[in-house]
Amino acid sequence: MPAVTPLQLRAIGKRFGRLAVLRNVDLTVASGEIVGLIGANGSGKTTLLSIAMGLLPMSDGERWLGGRQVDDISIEQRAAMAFVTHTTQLYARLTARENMELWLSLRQAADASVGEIEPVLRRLGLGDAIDRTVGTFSRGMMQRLCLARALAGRPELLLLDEPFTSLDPPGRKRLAEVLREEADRGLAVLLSSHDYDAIISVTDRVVLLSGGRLVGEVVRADERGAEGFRDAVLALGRGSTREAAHA
Amino acid sequence: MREAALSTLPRAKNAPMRLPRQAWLLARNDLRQEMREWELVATAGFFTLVVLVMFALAFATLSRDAQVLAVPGMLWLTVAFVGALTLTRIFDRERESDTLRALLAAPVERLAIYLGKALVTLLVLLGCCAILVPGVVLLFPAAAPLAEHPIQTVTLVVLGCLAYTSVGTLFAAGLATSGGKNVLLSVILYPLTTPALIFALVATRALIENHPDFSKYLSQLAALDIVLVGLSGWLFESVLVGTGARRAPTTRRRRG
Amino acid sequence: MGRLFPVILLGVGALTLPYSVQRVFLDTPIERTMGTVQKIFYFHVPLAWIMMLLAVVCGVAAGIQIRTRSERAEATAIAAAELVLVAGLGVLLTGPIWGHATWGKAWTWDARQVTTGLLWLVFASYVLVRHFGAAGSERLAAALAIFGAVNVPIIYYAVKIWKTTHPDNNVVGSLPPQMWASLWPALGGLLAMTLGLLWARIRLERAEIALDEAWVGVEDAPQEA
Amino acid sequence: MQLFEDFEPEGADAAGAAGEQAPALGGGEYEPVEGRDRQSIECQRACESVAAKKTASDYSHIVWAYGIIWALFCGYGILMWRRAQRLAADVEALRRRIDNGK
Repeated sequence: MPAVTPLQLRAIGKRFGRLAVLRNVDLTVASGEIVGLIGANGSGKTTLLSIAMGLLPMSDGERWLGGRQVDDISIEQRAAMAFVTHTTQLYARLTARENMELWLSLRQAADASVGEIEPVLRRLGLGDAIDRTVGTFSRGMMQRLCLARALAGRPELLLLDEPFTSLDPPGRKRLAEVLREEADRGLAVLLSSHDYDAIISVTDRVVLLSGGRLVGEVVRADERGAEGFRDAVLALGRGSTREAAHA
Repeated sequence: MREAALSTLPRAKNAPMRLPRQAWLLARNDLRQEMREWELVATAGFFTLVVLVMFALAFATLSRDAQVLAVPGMLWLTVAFVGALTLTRIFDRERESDTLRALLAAPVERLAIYLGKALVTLLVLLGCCAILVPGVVLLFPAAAPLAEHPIQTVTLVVLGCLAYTSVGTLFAAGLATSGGKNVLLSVILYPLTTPALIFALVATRALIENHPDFSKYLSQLAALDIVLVGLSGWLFESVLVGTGARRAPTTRRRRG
Repeated sequence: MGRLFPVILLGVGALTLPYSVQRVFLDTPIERTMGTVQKIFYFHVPLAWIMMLLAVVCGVAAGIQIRTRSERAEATAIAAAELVLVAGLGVLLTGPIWGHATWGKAWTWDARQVTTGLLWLVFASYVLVRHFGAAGSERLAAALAIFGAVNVPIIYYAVKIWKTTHPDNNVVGSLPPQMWASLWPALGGLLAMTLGLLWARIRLERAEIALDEAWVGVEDAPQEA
Repeated sequence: MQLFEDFEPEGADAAGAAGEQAPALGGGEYEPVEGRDRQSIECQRACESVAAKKTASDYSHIVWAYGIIWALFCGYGILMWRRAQRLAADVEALRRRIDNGK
């Protein structure tokens, strides 16, 4: 397990003109840790993830990747990161295999890893659909394919934006299992979600984003037990809705 | 096996062949999708045919002298129309499920995305010119020199389409990521590409008139191509994702 | 200093321009072939130069903005683009007036007219994209400005490449010294005027950016307390 | 002055008008003045009227061109002034907001 911290965001601020989307956000994700990001719509979750991935320039603050401050994320650094969004980001006219092939061949010097496609897809329950056109997939299947594509690159840092939205309960369970397995191998995961149950089942730590700032944090402590963590996260969520109603 | 690590030095340019390889992979990916449906080629080709028929109906009776002036205009106007159509479609395809953003997050050279898209657009435009130029030659006797000097004609068409494509790809991609309206594309594209098209227009007219300055105009067009491709390539990354050092923390002057 | 500078420039412009008008109308010989109307030249040509200068300024500022994300460069680019529109409108309106009097035709679709019009349109679309574009479109607008600035030399050489009715570029070089002597004050006055406006506009834009930040800061404060 | 002195001896009364309507072809009692025959004068007047018309139209062109340039600069100045006013109002609103917050 690498000793460095994959992702560290320090005092991140993002403004669009007079609108402050993010204010002074500090967030660290360690190797092997799954961090959940909760918050109401428009609280800046997607913006924060985009800034972490380097898809949006930040107005203030610093982004540290692997213990080094990074303004422009290099190709090598991007190769060690993966970003799965709620938009599917797949070519609908191509098959699952072709989508995966494109991604893997873009990453590597030779098409050597093409053999790895089938195991990865099978692991996410897409074994039967390898040669089907992605356009015929359900949303949940597309989401799983996206995750398979992200994991096939063996990233050190995985960013997920609403990964549970279109999955059925077995799909969620499987996603949670896969994420836990990868985290145990050292993957750092930051995921955003509305779905408290899913978040509670998979994360080690939950942070609440409200009005563009981090307002609360709950850590899954071993002695508290699953129920304690669950109650704490739900209380945090209730607090945010109360605050939103108050404001 | 980890091929890369977050702790590697940023900007380690250790893969010189990566750019052409990735550009080719992306272009091939686009072409592969195109071969599933033939959507782009069919619409653009059909559009070219329609425009050609309309030109035939409207201008068939022009005198030979007038044709010399009209033919270059028809040629490059059609290229401009077909180009706008193609660029809109080619980036709509990336917008449908946000694949352009996925490419930006992937370990892909940004320049490779630009080159891949530009190559496909250029190929579609050249395909349309393969209908357009013979059609114009058949319909208008004054355009016969285009057929008599095939090498010059092909060079001219390639250089002209390249000039259009290089600028068009940059701004179509920029609009595709900024969540903007596609309507803005034509607003931006027509004034920006007109200088390049005017150069192509003048060269075409010189070719039709067998003017000795043709080679001069052609080399000017080639120089313009180099400038436009270089500039677009340089700007592409900055337009798609903001790059460069963060604004230096300025000491705030007191405000009173 | 920052506040005073535009005022000084505008003052210099306000003093120089009447002097140049007096020079142009009283002390300069009437041009032989075009007659009195040639006196538009003393304002039309400097204004065209200023327009091109501003276009280049805007392009360079946009280039710096896109590389370093400096707000000063961004404000400069916006201000220069707006003044390109003002100066360009002046050029595009006085040009046809001159043309109407000498060639008998206001708009001849001459190459330089067309390309100047195009340059104007490019910067108009820059201002439009800045005003109405979605978030993140400021980089797209900057690229637009850079391409607009690259168009400037193309416009300049357009006349040489396409031989048309517009006077050749070297007309200016062959002017008699008396006409040069009248051209300089006109150029100086207009330049001082434009730079003064540019400076003031940059300050205004930067004040606006600072004010945006101040508002964001104020919204931060009560919640932290 | 020199012209009038030439006419003085013959008819002092008509002298003032003579400049305008010299009856060159009229009678023999007046000695025709060199270069002042009716034809050349008419020609000169015609030229002058054309020139005057041209100059007047030229001047109107110049006035228009000059006026347009000034109007444009003034218009831009006014736009900027209005922008500054809006900004000042905004600063005022911000100041009130800060005062209320305290």
